[in-house]
Order: sequence, then structure tokens, then C-alpha cells
Amino acid sequence: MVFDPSKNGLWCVWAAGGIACLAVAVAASGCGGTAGPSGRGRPRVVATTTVVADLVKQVGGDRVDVDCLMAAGIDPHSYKPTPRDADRLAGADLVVASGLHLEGKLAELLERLARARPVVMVGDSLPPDRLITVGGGQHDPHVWFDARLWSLGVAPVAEALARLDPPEADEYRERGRAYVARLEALDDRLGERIAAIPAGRRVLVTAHDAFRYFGRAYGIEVVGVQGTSTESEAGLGDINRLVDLVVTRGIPAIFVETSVSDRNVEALREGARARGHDVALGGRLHSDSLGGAGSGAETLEAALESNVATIVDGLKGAP
Amino acid sequence: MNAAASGPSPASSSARPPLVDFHDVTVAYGRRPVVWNVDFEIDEPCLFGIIGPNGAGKSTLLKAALGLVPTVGGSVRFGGRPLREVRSRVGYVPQRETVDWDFPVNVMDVVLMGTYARLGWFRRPGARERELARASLDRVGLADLADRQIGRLSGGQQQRVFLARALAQEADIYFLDEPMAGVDMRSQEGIFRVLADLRAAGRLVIVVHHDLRTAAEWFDRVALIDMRLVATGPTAAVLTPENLRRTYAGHIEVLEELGRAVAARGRTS
Amino acid sequence: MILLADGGLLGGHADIHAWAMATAAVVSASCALVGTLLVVRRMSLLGDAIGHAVLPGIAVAVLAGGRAGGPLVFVGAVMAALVTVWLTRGLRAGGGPEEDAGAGVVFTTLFALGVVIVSAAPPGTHIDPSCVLHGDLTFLPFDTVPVAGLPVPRAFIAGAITFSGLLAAAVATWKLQVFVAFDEAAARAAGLPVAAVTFGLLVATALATVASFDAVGAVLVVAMLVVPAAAAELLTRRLHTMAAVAVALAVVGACVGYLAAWRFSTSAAGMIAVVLGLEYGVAAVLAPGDGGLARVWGRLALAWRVAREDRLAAVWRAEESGGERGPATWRSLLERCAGWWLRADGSLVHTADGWRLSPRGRRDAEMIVRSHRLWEAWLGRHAELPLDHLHPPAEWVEHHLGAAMRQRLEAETGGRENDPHGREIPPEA
Amino acid sequence: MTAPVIAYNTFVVAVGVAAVGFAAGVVGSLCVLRKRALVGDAAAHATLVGVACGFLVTGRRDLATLLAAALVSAVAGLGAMVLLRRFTRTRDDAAIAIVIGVSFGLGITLVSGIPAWGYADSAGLEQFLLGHTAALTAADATLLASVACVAAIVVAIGLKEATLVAFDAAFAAASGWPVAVIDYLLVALVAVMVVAGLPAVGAVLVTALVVIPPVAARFWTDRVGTMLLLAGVIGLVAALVGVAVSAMRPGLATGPLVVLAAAAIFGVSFLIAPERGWIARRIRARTLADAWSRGLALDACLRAAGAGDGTFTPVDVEAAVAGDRQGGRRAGAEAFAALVRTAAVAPVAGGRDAWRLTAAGRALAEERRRRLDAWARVIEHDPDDAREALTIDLPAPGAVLGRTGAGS
Repeated sequence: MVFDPSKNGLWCVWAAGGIACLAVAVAASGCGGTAGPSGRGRPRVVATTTVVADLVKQVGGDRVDVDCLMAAGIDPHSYKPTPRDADRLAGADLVVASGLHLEGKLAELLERLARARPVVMVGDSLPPDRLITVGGGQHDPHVWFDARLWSLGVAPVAEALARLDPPEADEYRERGRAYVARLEALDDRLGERIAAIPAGRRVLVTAHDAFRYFGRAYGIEVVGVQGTSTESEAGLGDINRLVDLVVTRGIPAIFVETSVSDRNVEALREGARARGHDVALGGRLHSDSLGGAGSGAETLEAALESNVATIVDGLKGAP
Repeated sequence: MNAAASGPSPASSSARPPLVDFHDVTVAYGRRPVVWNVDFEIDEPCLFGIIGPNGAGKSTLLKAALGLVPTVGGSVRFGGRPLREVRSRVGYVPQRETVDWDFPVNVMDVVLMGTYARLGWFRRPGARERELARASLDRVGLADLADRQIGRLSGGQQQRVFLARALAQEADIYFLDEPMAGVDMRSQEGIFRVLADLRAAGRLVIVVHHDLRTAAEWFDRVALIDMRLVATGPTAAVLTPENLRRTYAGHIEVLEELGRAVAARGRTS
Repeated sequence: MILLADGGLLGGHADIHAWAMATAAVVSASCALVGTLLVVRRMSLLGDAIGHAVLPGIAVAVLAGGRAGGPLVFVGAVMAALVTVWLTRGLRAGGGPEEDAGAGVVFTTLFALGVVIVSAAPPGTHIDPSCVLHGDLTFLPFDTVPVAGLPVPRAFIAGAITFSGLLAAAVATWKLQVFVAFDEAAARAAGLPVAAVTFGLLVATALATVASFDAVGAVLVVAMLVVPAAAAELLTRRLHTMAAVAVALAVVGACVGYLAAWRFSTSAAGMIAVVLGLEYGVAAVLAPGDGGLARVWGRLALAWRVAREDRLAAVWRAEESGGERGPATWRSLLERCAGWWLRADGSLVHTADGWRLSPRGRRDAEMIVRSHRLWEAWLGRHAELPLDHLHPPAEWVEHHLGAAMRQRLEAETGGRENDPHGREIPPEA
Repeated sequence: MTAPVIAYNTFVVAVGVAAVGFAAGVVGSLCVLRKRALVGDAAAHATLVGVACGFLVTGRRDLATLLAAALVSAVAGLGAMVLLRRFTRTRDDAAIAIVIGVSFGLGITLVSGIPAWGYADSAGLEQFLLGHTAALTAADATLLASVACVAAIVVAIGLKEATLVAFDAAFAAASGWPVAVIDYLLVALVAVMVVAGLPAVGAVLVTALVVIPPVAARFWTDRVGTMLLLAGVIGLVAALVGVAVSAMRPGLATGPLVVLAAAAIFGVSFLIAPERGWIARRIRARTLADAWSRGLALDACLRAAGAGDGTFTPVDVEAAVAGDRQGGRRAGAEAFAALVRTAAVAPVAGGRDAWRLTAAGRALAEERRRRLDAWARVIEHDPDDAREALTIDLPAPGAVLGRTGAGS
């Protein structure tokens, strides 16, 4: 018996076409469901990264359901969407993203999604002149390391929540203002603690180039082994340049990150040790995402505090 | 000198240019020549055999005629015209092992391929082509196997499918490359009978063949090839012991030696 | 499908998932259609090569200002794909490496070139290698373009256009593609435009591959191109049926894959590839004729029949030679089962002094013994074998001789009454 | 060059990548000869499944666990490929493509599913595979060097069997060699090398070094042993060149540069290799064809010289050659020009466009005809080995046959 469904076997193509058309028909019929916000009580907000999710939580408090697409410790570039994420996005009343291309391809999509429902791109709402450009007209997306600059993004989120849930509008604006104040206080505190590090040793060497804003905000020189994106590959030239820097400046410690592999930093330390300068591994910094539950760095403030503590501990330690 | 029965005289015997004219054909793979200065003509439709030992360049000569291998020198003309102009009137039956018999096509599909050259790019085979294909299958006795996948046929049947494909092309000149290789006696008989019908219908059939016995029986004219042309002409005149010795030079001695050795051992055991 | 939507199984956003599935279906259908010809022409690895080799094309396009997923990037990728194919065939023609080694050289070099371009480009340019390798189907439905009032995803439109174009081209040039794929030498001898036909297929492959990038990314395109076609090749015997089955498998695979990804919340593209792999596995087992199951079933059926027939013959011989029990082989498990079976179907009847053949059992047994002895007679006459060499071959052949064969054997052995051992040959029933 | 003392990192990376280059070249040669060039790519893609399963099963992310898991899945993937080919009608290249596609799909599915299935700290699993060549540590380098040595030793020992199986598996099986075992061993060797090389230098670099050096080496030699060694050396050189260039300026990714260096060596080999190089082949084909055309032209002149008043026009000669040469008119014109250059023909006084053979030309023509006849006799009377000596450019039979002792 040869599996020859019919004389010319074209019925398979029609069957396949049928399934596809059926899918299209269902899609067309079901499109009404997602038009307006569901209007149920608590607004549902989807945030792309943990940093943004924390901001929305601080502003929305427990009045808002916050759902985060990228789990803690996930580097935005290796984030793999699943159909469930599409559900979340489709069901969200408000979408808040970090912006400035941190989320890669998702960024274009969110721009188009903005037509159907409110979307806030925190990075893009900041005054462009205060952003650091990295060539090719692009901006460095890691803005949250400058607490004061990041606080400018709180107001747009508060306004969006206010529009979404008018009865609680004042509550959101009040919480927003309080959060901004906390961030500004934090900013000053961090500045002082970094200033305590002897000027000569105030150099932060990390796996990938995510701490420019931090360096600018708190007056510490920042160097990353790998480019801004975790995907571009470091060259030997970069590593040799950094080994020279670490040895000549006598930098006591260099740092690894939660969401990036440690290989680059390990190679750096070995290079330095070969030239007689023993570099300590200064501990793990939070870069592209906050800490997971129970890591003591669930919020941006906690993460920045812990980062600064690690840096000060590393650089200030015995020469 | 090129001991060719019909010398390379430019003016051929009849007024018309010869049906097929091999003119000083030389083919080489890299530096080593495989076909050396072969020059002969075929003037009227007949069953023409290209005979010679293995590795004598018979298939290469055929492929050179069809433009499938580049020639170092010489040319092949069909009725005085180059192959390009008469492509559709020339049919080709390749050797069986050049094809993947596991390929998902059935007998009818393969035979229909003969009609594609005339159909051109986009026209699909119509009733006329299917009728032509069925007639060709009838002539080779495979009409009832039309729907069978080609991998499930015997060697002889596969060879006849290729023959049917050439017939479907309704060509005037047919080139067959070792059609009898690996084919049982009964199928050889069938294939030769179809070729004889073709000749009767006024077609020229050129067959690369290796078995001297069936050659003498079926071919009207032959060409003995061993890298160069040894002799050509009517079969009886060419297949003389002298010509055979010169064609199979080294090989016959080896065969005779073998024969003597076997006979000697047979007596003593 | 409607059930799924109404039942809210898809969390109430059925349209998003439906569009995603439709896009995946259309894209995988295009790949399967082209893949059919690639597989039979032993060019399966071309998909893998193109998948990697397009990075420089896309990188250059982005540097020239193309927007990711936009037309310029599409053209860049297709150009890179064509360069890959042209280089691979050019190397081969120039006396270079075989097909897949050549492709290996070309695509690794081009991919490396791509990474160098990306790394050397001004930092922060948006393009990076991984976004080429793992496209995501999931969010495509959000990127819609109003068509006749209906928000249709841009990717679906591109996929639908590509598929219909490829289908039209395939249907139009199918016969030439089949001839060139089957017997290129004869096609060239018959004067067909072999080079043009092959080039057409390569352009189609480039289009199908690049069109699927957004949905599944470079590497999983290989799965879509090859797996459905390879599965279809096991199931069918004719090329256009194979193409039809491949497309069907691809579409079903895409939809089931997406639903599974939704159910287990994994990447849609990855799950689709896994489901296609499962489809191939099922095809390999179930393939009619020479599939795994068919082969095993054939062997089992034969062994079972042989055991039953041996048991019948043994009982008959026991009766013929005065009733003592047959040879010691009865105790093997298969034999004992055969015995039970024969009792069950009435061939053996239980009498006072042990098992006896029923009339039907006797007739069957006689035919087997007759085949056995006729074969021994034939061997005795033609093969000049010593007497004790006759039994083993006959023991095997007896299960395979039909009535017609027995008749010929009888004719050829001159209709003798008994076999070389002197035992009487039972007459034909 | 670089600073007098090579920077530590450059040295470590050079050692590591050179080791991978050498081992990949040697083992890759056997794969290329066995017509399985892309087996490295298949192994590389199959490792992602291993990494994901390793993490799921053991919950640990340390290098040793994930490397072991990746090795198991790579060998399993390649094993599946071999099984596919044995038990189904699917052909070689399709089998490799299926393994690549489905195994990578499964890998992506697992990696994407892990965070959703409630496993914390699953980040960077995939990063594990995208190694940065420039970030090799001493540990990586020693691992790679030892794997390279093991691979080289195993191949050196098993060269005879591996070559036999690669050349003619059927014969090897017939003469009792365990082909399946040898196949699996080669597959396992490739898997080990790919898995070791992956976290250090990345998937594409390993795949490239398995394919490009052997293919380049093939151009320079026809002996298996030399090819393996040469491929190893090419892999090594490509590694060193890539590393050196990458160390010169920041921003140049090391891995891809090594691949481009290997590709450059391949390009050079493809073009200028003495025997199989593209240029050599073109030149040889051209000179042979031209020599043959000149022969035909001389022959035509000789024939014309014998008839009528012994003169001929260039057009006649071109027609005669063109008739016999697919190059058409151009070949004829070139042949005639060559005759003029070598003063084989000279114009006849009296302004008519008529030429005649010079004494030298006539001698050449007759010599060619004599050789043709001599070779015709040789072909008739002597068995094959005498005929081996015949080539298109018609060497003098006497001189050549003197060596083979047959009568001229």
C-alpha cells in the first residue's frame, strides 16, 4: 500500500491552505476583544525589564498589577519570547519599556503597539541632551545607573497610570514625587561614598560597557571589556589595552556582572597577574537586570546600594 | 595512417551531407587523451554499433557528440549542422548507473520527460504528450507498469524506461550508451527488437555496445574503437579476426592465455 | 481551531495566536515547498549555509541605514544568499571541494565576515548576530498593517506573498525542475535550460530562507527547509505528492508547534522545529514498505507463519512414521504458541493418544511436505548434491513455494512419485 | 611587530587557538574525506541541548558539568545522524541538516523554557556557547592543548583504519574492519574537539577550522598523511595570523579574524596550487588546446601544399582549424598567427594574399604526421602501459617509449 492520497496528491496542499485560512478567519473574528482596556479595577501593567518593573511598582504601589517579561538575571539580548508573553502584552492596559534599543527588536514592535494601547518608553522620554551617545546616533540605554537622571522618567509613568486609573490619579502622582525624592537622596549618598575612594584608584573595570552613566554621575572612570551589546565579540586588542590600564594604574579590583559571563574578566586578571600585578575579583555587580527574589537587590535602590558597596569594598581595600 | 575504411575525404559519397559526421574528434581528460582523432561518417539510417574493449572511450565519444563533455579537437555535425540547431531531433539514453533510482518519480513521469524539450518552459504535458508516452511505453512493453516507482523495476525494465523516454522525444537520431549493460538476455532481445523497429521506421540508432556476439547478430554497420578508430563499415566486413585483434590487441592475448591455462589445469585435476 | 478560540484555551487572545500560527504556517509552507527540491537534489545543507551566510548581507544593509526587518535588509540578505550559492558552485566548478565542504568554507567565512563587520561597526549599532540566528514569531502579530479594515500582521503578508509566488513558480516550472533534478545529463542533452532552472531554484531558496528569518531565525530555517521534505520522501513515491505532503506536514507542524509552545511556554520557533522532528520520526517508523514498523512487522509475520507450518509438518511426519512424537524442537516458545494457535483454529484435534491433524490441518501439512520433497527432488536432479545436503535448503524453501511453483517443479522432476530419500510425495490438494 | 615581550593574553590565546586550529585541521581532514565536512557544525548545534539538559538535571552551572553534558548531547546528535543514515532512506546531507535543525530547536526550546519552568538563575546558559576567543584563560588554553594532543595521537595511531574507512567503507567492512566502531570513534573525536573548543572560541570558529584547513590542504597534496599534517599546519598558521592581527588594534574580534585568515589561505591555495590550482589548470588546458590547434593548422598547410600550386590563404587554414576546434574562428586565427611567428609559413611574393610552407614549417608538419603514424602503430600493437605515455602534445614516441622498452 503506497501512501498516495489521490491521483495527483494536491488535496494535501488544499488541506494545509485550509488550516492556514481557518487560523486567519479566527484571528479576524476575534480581533474585537482587545480594543479598549478591560476597565476592570486594578490596571494591568507589563514591564519589559526588572529595572522598569521596579519603577512602576514604586509609583503604582499595590494598586497596580505589574508583570515583568524578562525574568531577573536575563540579559535583554538573549531574551526568548514565548507565546505566553504575547498573552501578557495583549492583555496589558499599559506597557512600560526601558527604551533606547535595550530590548533590541522588541523596540520597533512596541512603537507600533503604541497605536493600539498606551506605551511608555522611559529612556526615550528623557531629555536627549543628557543622554550619552555611543556613535551612529544611538544612545547608551543603561540610564538607570544615574539615579537622578532616571528619576526624570518617573513622572511620565505616573501620568500614564493617572490617565489609566483616574480615581487614584493623585495617589500615583504623590507616590511618584516621593520616589523621585528618594532617588535624589540616594544619588547624593552614592556620590559621597564613591568620592571616598582615593582618586588614583577610582577606576571601575567591568565585563561589558554598561556603567557609563554611573561613571559620569558619581565621578568614577568606567571601562568595559566588551562593547555595549553583550553580543559583540571582544578583540585581543581590547584585552591587552585593559591589562596595560589595570597594571599601570595599579587598580586593585575588577568586577563581574550577574547577566554576563565572567570569561572576559578572568582573562584580564590573568593578564595582569602575569605582569606582577595581582588584581582581586571585586564581586558581582547588577548590570542589565536587578537581583532575583531574596537576593537583597530586588529594587533599583537596593541594587545601586549593593553595587556601590561592592565597588567601594573592592577599590578602597588594601592597596 | 588512420586505417579508416572510409578515409577523411572531404567530399562524402552522396550529395546530401552525412546524417552524422565525426570529424577528427579528440577528447582528453586533463593531459591524457581518451578519444584520439576519430573520424567517420554515417550516411543513411541504420542500426549502428560502436564496439570496443572497456575503457576504449566509446561512451566518451558518444558524450562528445552530445556536447556533454568538452572536446580538445574535432567536431560532430548532424546533417551538416551543429548540435545546437538539431537538439530536439537527437534522443539520448544514458547509462543506468548515472541516475538515483530512489528518486520519487514513476515510470510515466520519466517517459513524459522526453516531451519536455518541445513543451518549453511553462506548458504542462497535455493529452497528446500522455498519449505519446503511453505509445512509447507500449513499444517497449511496459504499458502496465506506468504507475510504478522506478526504483521497483528490474535492470532490464529500467533500461526500457529510458528507451521509452527517448522514443517519446520523437527524435530522428538516437544515441544509446551501453543499453545492454547488466540486462538479462530476454530483455536484451526485447530492446534490440525495438531498435530494429526504429531503423525500419527510417531512424538512425547509434549504440555503444561491448558484447561481440550480439553485435554481429543485430548491427547493420559498426565502428571498432580503441581510443582511435580501428575500422568502420558494414558489420560483416569490419568484424574480421584481424580487425578484432587490432582493437582488442592486448586484451585478446590475455584472454587466450587464460583459456590455455584453464584448459591445462582441467586436464591434470 | 474555533473550539480553541471560543474555549478561551488561548487566554482570550486567540487572534494574536491565530495570526502567529497563520504566519508560521505560511512561512514553513514556503520552506517545505522549496525544501522538497533541495532534498532530492542533495542540496539540503544549502539552507544551513544560507542561514549563516546572510549575516554580512544584513550587517551591511543595516550600516547603510536599512531598518531591521525592512526592505533594504531583505535585499541585503537575498544578495548574500545568492553570493553564497554562486561561490559554492563556482568553487566546485573550479576544481574545488565537494558540495557540502564548499558550502562549509563559504558560509563560515561569510559569517565571520559578518561578525567582524558587526564588531567593527560603531558600537551600539542595533544589529547583532544573535538576533539573526533566533528570530521570534511571538510578537509578529502586534506589528500590523490595516488591510481592508482588518489589522493584518506585516510578516504574514510578506509570508503569504512569498508562498504564493513560490507556489506559482513551482507549478509553472515543475516538470523542468523534476527532469533536471532526476537526470541532469539527459536534460542537458535534450537541450533544456539546465543552468536557468537550477538558478531559479536557488533564488527561490534564498527568498524562502530570508522570508522566514523574522519568524524562526537563521538556524531553525534549516529544520523547516529539510525536515518536512525528508519525512515526505519516506512516505510518498512521487515528487509532487511528496511536495504536497511536505507542505501539509510543515503547516500542521507549525500550528501544533506553536500551540505546544503556548502550552509549555517555550520559544515558538524552537518548539516548531521539535514538532517537525517528531513528525519525521513518526514518518520513519510508519513509512509504508521500508519503514521501521513495516520491516519489523514483515519479519514477525514471516517467523510466525514458519513456526505454524513447521509444527503442522512435524505432526504430519510423526503420523506418517508411526505416531512417535516429532523432533525435540517442539519445546521452543514460538513452536508451543504455534501449537496452541493451531489447536485454537481447528487444524489440530485432541484425541485419546495425543494431537491429530484435522482434515483441514492435514491438507495444509501435506502441501508443506509436498513443497519440501518436490524441492529435494529438484535439487537431487539438478544440483548433484549429496543426499544429506538436500534437507536444510528444502526446510527453508518449503514455506515459500506456491501451487504454481510446485506444478513447475513436478513437471521439471518428471512427475516422480517419491523424493530422493524414497519417501512418497503427497499429491497436489 | 608587537611589543618585544608578547602580551600574556595574546600568548595564551595564540596557544589555545593554535591548538584548536591544528586539531581541527587534522580531525577535519578525515571528516572532509569521509564527505561529512559539516559534522562539526552539527555537533556545535547539538551541544545547546546538552547544556540545557545538564542544567535541568544537575541544577549546577559550573564548567565541568555543562561541558560533560554538552559532550554527551554532541555525540548523541552525531550518533543520531549515523543512525538516520543506516535505518532510513534519507541521504547524508539531509540527515546532517535534520540533526542541525531539530537539535538546535530542542536546545532553544529548553533554554527558553527553563526560566518559565521556575528555575532560578538560568541566565547566560546560552552565553556559555558563544565563547569569546580573545577571552581565553590559561585553563582554557591547557584544556585545548591537551585535547589537541589527544586528537593528534588518536588520529596518528588510527590513521590507517580511518583512511581505509574514509576511502572505501564497503571494502573495509568486507575485510573485517568494524566500520561502525571506527565511524563512531571519529564522530566522538569531532564531538570532543567541538565541545572543548566551543566555550573557548565559539561555534562558528570551530566549524570553520574543521572545514577550511583540510579543503585548503587538499590542493597541495594527494597523499592522506601529508594532507592531515598540512591541514593541521594551516589551521595553526591561520590561528596565529588571526590572533596577531586582532592584537594589533582594539575592536577587532579575534575568532572571526582567525576564520578569515583560514579563508585567505584557502583562497590562495585554490588559485595558485601547482597541480590542482585554478590558474594552473586554466594554463594547462589553454596550452594543450593551442598546441593541438597549431598541429591542425600545420596539417592543413601540408595538405594544401600538396595540392595545386602549393599556396594557401590564412582563411583556408583558419577554416580547417575552426572546423575542428570548438574555439571557432579565434582558435584558427591564433594558430595561424603562431605559425607566422615561428616562421613556419611565409607570404608568397606578388602581392596575392597567398602563403606557403617554409622548409622549417614543412619539416615540422611532416614530423607531426610521422609522430601521429608512430603513435597509431604503438596503440595498435602494445598493451595499455605503452599507451599511458601518449599525451595530446604529441611527444616523440621514440624518446618516450625508449623508457618503456616497447618497439617504436
